[in-house]
Amino acid sequence: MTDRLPTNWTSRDDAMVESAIRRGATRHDLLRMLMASGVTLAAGGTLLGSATRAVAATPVSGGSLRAAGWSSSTADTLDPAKGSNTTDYVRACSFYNRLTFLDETGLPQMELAEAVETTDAKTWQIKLKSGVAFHSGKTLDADDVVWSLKRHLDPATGSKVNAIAAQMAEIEAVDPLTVKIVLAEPNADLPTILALHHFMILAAGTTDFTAANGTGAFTCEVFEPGVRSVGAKNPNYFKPEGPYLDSIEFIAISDNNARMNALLSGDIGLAAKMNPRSMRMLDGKPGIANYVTTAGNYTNLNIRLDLEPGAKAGFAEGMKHLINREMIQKSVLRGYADIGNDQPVPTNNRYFNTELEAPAFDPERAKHAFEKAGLLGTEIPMVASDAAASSVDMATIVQQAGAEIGMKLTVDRVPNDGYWSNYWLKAPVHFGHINPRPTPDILFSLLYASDAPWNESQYKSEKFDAMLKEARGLTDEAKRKEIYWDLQAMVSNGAGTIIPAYMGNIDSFTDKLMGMKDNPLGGLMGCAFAEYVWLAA
Amino acid sequence: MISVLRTSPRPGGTGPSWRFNWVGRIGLAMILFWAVVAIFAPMIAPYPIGEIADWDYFGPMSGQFWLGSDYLGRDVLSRILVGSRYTVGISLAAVFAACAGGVILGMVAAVMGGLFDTLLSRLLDAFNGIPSLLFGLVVVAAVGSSIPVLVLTLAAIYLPGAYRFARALSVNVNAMDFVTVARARGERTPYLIFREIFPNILGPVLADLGVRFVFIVLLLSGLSFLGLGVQPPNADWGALVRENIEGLSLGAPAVIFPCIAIATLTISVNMFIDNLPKKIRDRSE
Amino acid sequence: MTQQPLVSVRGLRIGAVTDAGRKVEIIKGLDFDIHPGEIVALIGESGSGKTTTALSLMGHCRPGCAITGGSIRVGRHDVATMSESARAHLRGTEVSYVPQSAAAAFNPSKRIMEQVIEITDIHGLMPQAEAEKKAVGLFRALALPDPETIGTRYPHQVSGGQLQRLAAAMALIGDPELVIFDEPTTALDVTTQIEVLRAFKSVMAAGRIAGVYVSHDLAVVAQVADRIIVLKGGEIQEEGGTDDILHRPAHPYTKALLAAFEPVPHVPAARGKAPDEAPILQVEHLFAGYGAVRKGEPDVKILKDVTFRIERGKNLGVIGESGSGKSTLARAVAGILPAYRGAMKFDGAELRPDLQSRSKDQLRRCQMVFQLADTALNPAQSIEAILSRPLAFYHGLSGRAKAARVAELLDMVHLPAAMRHRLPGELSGGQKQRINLARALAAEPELILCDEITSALDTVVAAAILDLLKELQTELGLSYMFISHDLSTVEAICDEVLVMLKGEVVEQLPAARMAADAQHPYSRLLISSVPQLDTGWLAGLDRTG
Amino acid sequence: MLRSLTFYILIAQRLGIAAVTLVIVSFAVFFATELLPGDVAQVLLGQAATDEAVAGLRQAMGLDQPAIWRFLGWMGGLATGDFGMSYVSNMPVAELIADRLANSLRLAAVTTAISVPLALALGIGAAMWQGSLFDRIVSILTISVISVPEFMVATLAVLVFAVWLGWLPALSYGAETGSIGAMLKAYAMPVITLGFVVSAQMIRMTRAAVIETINTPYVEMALLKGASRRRMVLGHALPNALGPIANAVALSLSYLVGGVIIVETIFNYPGVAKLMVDAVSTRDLPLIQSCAMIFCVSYLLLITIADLTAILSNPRLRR
Repeated sequence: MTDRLPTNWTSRDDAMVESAIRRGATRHDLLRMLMASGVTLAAGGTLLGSATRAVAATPVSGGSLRAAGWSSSTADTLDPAKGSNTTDYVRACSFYNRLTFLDETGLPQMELAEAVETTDAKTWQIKLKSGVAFHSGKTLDADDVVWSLKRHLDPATGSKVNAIAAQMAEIEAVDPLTVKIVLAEPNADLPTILALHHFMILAAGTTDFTAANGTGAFTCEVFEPGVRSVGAKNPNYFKPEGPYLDSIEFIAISDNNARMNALLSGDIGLAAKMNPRSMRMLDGKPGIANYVTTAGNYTNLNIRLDLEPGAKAGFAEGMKHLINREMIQKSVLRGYADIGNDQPVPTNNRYFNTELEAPAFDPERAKHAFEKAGLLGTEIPMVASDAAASSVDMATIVQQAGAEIGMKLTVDRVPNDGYWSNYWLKAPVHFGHINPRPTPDILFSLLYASDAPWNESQYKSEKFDAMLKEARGLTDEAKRKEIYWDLQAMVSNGAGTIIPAYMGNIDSFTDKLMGMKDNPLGGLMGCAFAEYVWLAA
Repeated sequence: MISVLRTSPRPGGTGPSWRFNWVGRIGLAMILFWAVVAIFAPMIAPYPIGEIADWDYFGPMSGQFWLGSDYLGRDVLSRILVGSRYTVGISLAAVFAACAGGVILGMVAAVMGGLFDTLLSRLLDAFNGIPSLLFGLVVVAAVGSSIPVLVLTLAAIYLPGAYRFARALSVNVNAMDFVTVARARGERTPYLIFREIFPNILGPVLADLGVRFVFIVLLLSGLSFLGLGVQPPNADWGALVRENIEGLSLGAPAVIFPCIAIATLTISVNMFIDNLPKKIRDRSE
Repeated sequence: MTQQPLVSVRGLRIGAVTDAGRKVEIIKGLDFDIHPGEIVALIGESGSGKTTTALSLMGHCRPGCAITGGSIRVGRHDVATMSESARAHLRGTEVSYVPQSAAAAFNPSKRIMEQVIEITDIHGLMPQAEAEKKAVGLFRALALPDPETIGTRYPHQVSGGQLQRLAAAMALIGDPELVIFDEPTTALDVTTQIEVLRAFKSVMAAGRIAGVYVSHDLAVVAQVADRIIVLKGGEIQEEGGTDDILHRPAHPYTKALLAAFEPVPHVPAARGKAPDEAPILQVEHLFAGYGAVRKGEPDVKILKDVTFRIERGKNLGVIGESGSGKSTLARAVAGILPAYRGAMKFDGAELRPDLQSRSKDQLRRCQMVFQLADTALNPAQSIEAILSRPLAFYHGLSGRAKAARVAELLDMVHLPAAMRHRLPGELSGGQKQRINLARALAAEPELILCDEITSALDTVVAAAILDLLKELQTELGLSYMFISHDLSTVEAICDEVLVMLKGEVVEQLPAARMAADAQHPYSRLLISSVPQLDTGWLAGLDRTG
Repeated sequence: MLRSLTFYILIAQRLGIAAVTLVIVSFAVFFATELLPGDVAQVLLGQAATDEAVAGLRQAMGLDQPAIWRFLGWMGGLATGDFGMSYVSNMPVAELIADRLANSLRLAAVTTAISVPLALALGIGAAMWQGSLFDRIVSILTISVISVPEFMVATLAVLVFAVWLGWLPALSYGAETGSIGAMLKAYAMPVITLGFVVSAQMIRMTRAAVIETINTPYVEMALLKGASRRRMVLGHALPNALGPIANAVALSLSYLVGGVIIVETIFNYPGVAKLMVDAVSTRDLPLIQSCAMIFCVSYLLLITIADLTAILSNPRLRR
């Protein structure tokens, strides 16, 4: 069976794999890049299908676009600190700006900042662009930046990046256009961190989030939580080149099929995150273009090493060999994914360890490991939920493989609702889903350090912690990469997190839509597409 | 015989007769067919239910996969056959639980009357006002999902309806003289409800049970949406439709056949009930 | 009557399909004629096919029935072979119908006038204003009160007797040649029946309209019919002029019908009474009613200050019209409807008003038998189960002893022992009433409260039940409290009679001398209203009566 | 028209019962929500919910007060017409609901306007020609519609009318609704789907109710007056079947407010059902309560209207 190619395996899958390798192989000196901010690097992303034409075409202004994401609710917010899904991020990117943003290769570029400078990676000077105005007409100054960053430290804000912001020990305005940030520990990744969607810059003292007062490319015309938001072109935008669209309307259609049908019937111009299975309908459809990227998010199977059965030596090893990665990649994700090697840095990240092999699918070896652990034949539930994308299907595949070697793994599907607070991180064997993060440091600190808030498998290693801290402060890129490669290997071998695949992202849109590019923060150009795309006449 | 119709509320008829017309027989035959399938499903299913037997998804009908393959490349025929166990079994259990609870409470309320009746009726009415979706969510969150929980949840959702129906019927029977005779004899409530009232509302209750069965089959598929469903890789028919719904645009048999299975079951239950011998149905008015 | 008959029926056969799918013939070849202006009575017991025959004259059969043979000529039409739409043209204009229960036959959601003149609208006979004028005229002719305005009311706003006359107006509005009266007075009280009969008779005579009068009551038929056809089992038993049938019956069945009318004088049980023996039932100042109870009194008060006693071995009759509270009295005594004031003593011991506080033995000793055997027997239980329950409940019998007692009880009410396997639905009305009685006997009671137990039965069957009651009394030394609206029944079985009006006892007198001794005007009215087997009775009644 | 006292008492009784039911439901919903694991602070923070972050947010939102006090506070506010503030979006609940409710009601109104007359006509027709070919076809169609899952009907409708034929928009909300024609077009798809779902039950119940009244003596009487089948059914049976029909219609329509979640999802229509689901998953108590109240009120309102229809159509009760 394995020698048979899936019928929907198209040439684009090979292209995707290639591109991932290319990106992984790209080497850059982070600090040098920082100093030379504003220098445009050659695009490393791969543009596929009809979207390729976008590269050559010259942008034209005008037109309005209605785009649809997949999740939206009354929790929708214009407060960037609270943003939790694509819809929030798309809105934030349209109405606000960050100090920095990430380009298609994952390098930080300057947005509201003129320059971000440091010598020791601990004390940072941020120079702001002058003459940037909020929609209200107020001019951006350092106080706005200080206020915008400091609010993440206040629990009452409910910020999603409270933990990341905590390292900013000192934030102060030096002069109206300069902000000084002192970190608790050196961290060379600060420019990348500041490119996170949550660190959008607001006018100081903003409390009303029923409308957005940002510096962004669009002004907020309509905001109905859970329904839609409409932005109109900001005539006073500080970037000379954008935006091209006259207006952008963003809605969410949670049902994949409905989203696809809305695109096919022309009710929307762009549908984000299509199910790979829909490609049979969308691929080659006249008037429709698809844009595929390796987004870097993944659904993983977590085995808590501090609880039974994960505490038994051999169980995690057995599971790593029991999970059929190829089948998950091909059957569940229909080829729109890269096979994962059980560590969180995805293939499109420049620190991806290309030499680390994914554990092979080997039921016999798994059986042996389970026997060693004394668990063969024990009934073990795997908690899965639609909240962790595709986890139920993955669990089914593991279960089936287990059944063949006499391992009674059962699928315990629980509701989406409350999954993250009730099962994730808590159940002995459960699935998780991690969204793309731009740096290995964020991923490892968040997920694998001994004190990591989301230590999914309760992996504890002092050596790991020490190496992570060392890398964080390093300004030597080669050395830093070496450490990250080692850390990836440590996690892959030692942690109980099985990462079978890095998922691809498919955005489908009318072939009139041009200018879409890759971004390490995920699909829709890391949610910032609105500012960069245009509609061909 | 005919003029008796005027004075007596119901003609007696002549003993139980189980004669159906052909529509009723077809309905019964289909129901029995699915019952047999449900019992022997694991023996006749060509593939294990969770096995991904094909790299292709939404495959067409073929010699290898009679009813095509599903979204993961699993055999649809096997999944429908095994799914019949869940759809038929759970729906039946739930409908019986709902009707048993509803009917007993309904009869007790009718016999006891007064405050008990008023309170129970109000309470169950209020329960009707709570969207079943919210109820489902609470149940899963509070006790998790398993087949018994599923059955009880479905039963709870349909209990107020069964209660209302049974109560209305029981109130009528309760007003009959033979119940008064029993009461005057000094009989207690359990005797009154089980021996005097129950046999006389059984017919319409059975008919009601059938209609509710159809709704439960459909609701079952809705609940799997909330995570309150049969655990994978097993799936009831409604869940099969839902998980393969994307195949609809491709005309995939994976979505069409589970629909046909649901339709054959529910339509045949309806045909059977609508054509029950008049003797049984007569009492339903 | 030598002219061409208005109606002539030849070889009429009507078949029916039972619930079980069996085909039966309910009318087995009838031949008869009706002449213009003549009123013919169809008489027979329930199931004799009299209503079916009458309805067939309009070409109508109830669902499940169909005309299977013969011809029915009405005027120039053969209704047996006509199309349904052609029959519709006939209905209301040439043949019209007065139903048994006008209360059920009037659409509750429409005003009376609209329904009365509907025939003129359906057939386009005359403009609405003219039709209403004509209807008012008919109301007047039928002696209805407020003829100008009664039409604006809804059916539930007028009395049963008035509705019955309104139904007649409805039938007459289209100037039919033939009117079918389907037991039009059966549901009415005797005093009302007189007025209705009188009204019918005068209108029919005035219009020279032919009529078919369906009834089971010979005395009523005697007042209105020119000719009588006696039906049984779908066949004509005897046919002849009213006088001939009443006075010179030829057929045994007709004779039995007439015999059931002969009053059988009650012979009081010859039984010595111990001087200090307590009455079996003693009721003093009893009040009872229905509805929500406020301040210890119910909303709807029915019984007011009722006092009486029944001596052991004696029978008390309770008579009165519908609404007089006689059934309520029985229910209050039985404890089904607890009295809210007053005292009762059973065999000298206090009888508490509600069931719950009576002892099982008290419950056993006083049994009640209901009017409608159909609803008094659980249709889902076999006769054996029905009779066994009191045996097990009161006497703890089981197994063979219980079975033997069931057989004995069936024998007591003259039913074959094999009947114990049947369901109530498979029994005739008379048989059901016997089972009903047997169930009461199973408790071995001392007092039986009989609530109109013969009212729903055919005359002959009712007479047999009365005989059975008497027989059982002699055998078992029972006492009966016998509730009825039918004076002759009460006369036949009771020692004393209680006359009730609006919840109160107006008079108590010995049954045997009722007609002679009654003092209260209401008692006298009641007694005089009972139809007699005499064609001249109605005409000879005192108009003011 | 002047009604007697008993009529007003009946109405007052119905309203009193409705009020009591509302209070019961409100309590039940409150306790149900409290039973749900996790609270709004945890949900808002999602994966970022560390203990300190949750505690801080709770305090900031006033969630550290005992639940019962928050509930009573909300009830108190409701008494003065204040629905409270949404925990999640920090907007007044009334404002959040207003638009959504208007959307839901608009959809419900269009569906009602089309499906009720259609269902009544089919149901009455089937009863009038009971046993005929028409009756059989209607019966089979209604059973089939009842038997097919709603999401199947909706998806199929989109596929056929929007994707393949391109006649109708796949999304109703935000589509061009300038003219009546455009509005009908925009609403066609959800209305078709909902119409299917609600009509089937109405047709069945209407048919049964009319047939039941056809078998009464007064309809037979009409037959014996020479009335046509049409007159018997429309003039005599129907007025008396209005009570049960109104009841069936009310029950079916009550589905249009709270039960349309699938249709709202597939057609991306912003109505109250979706709002409620959102509120439940974010544990936004004031919003959940308000939505539940709306469903309950609409349910009770419909049932009460049906009751009153039954009363008004019956002169015996009307007095």
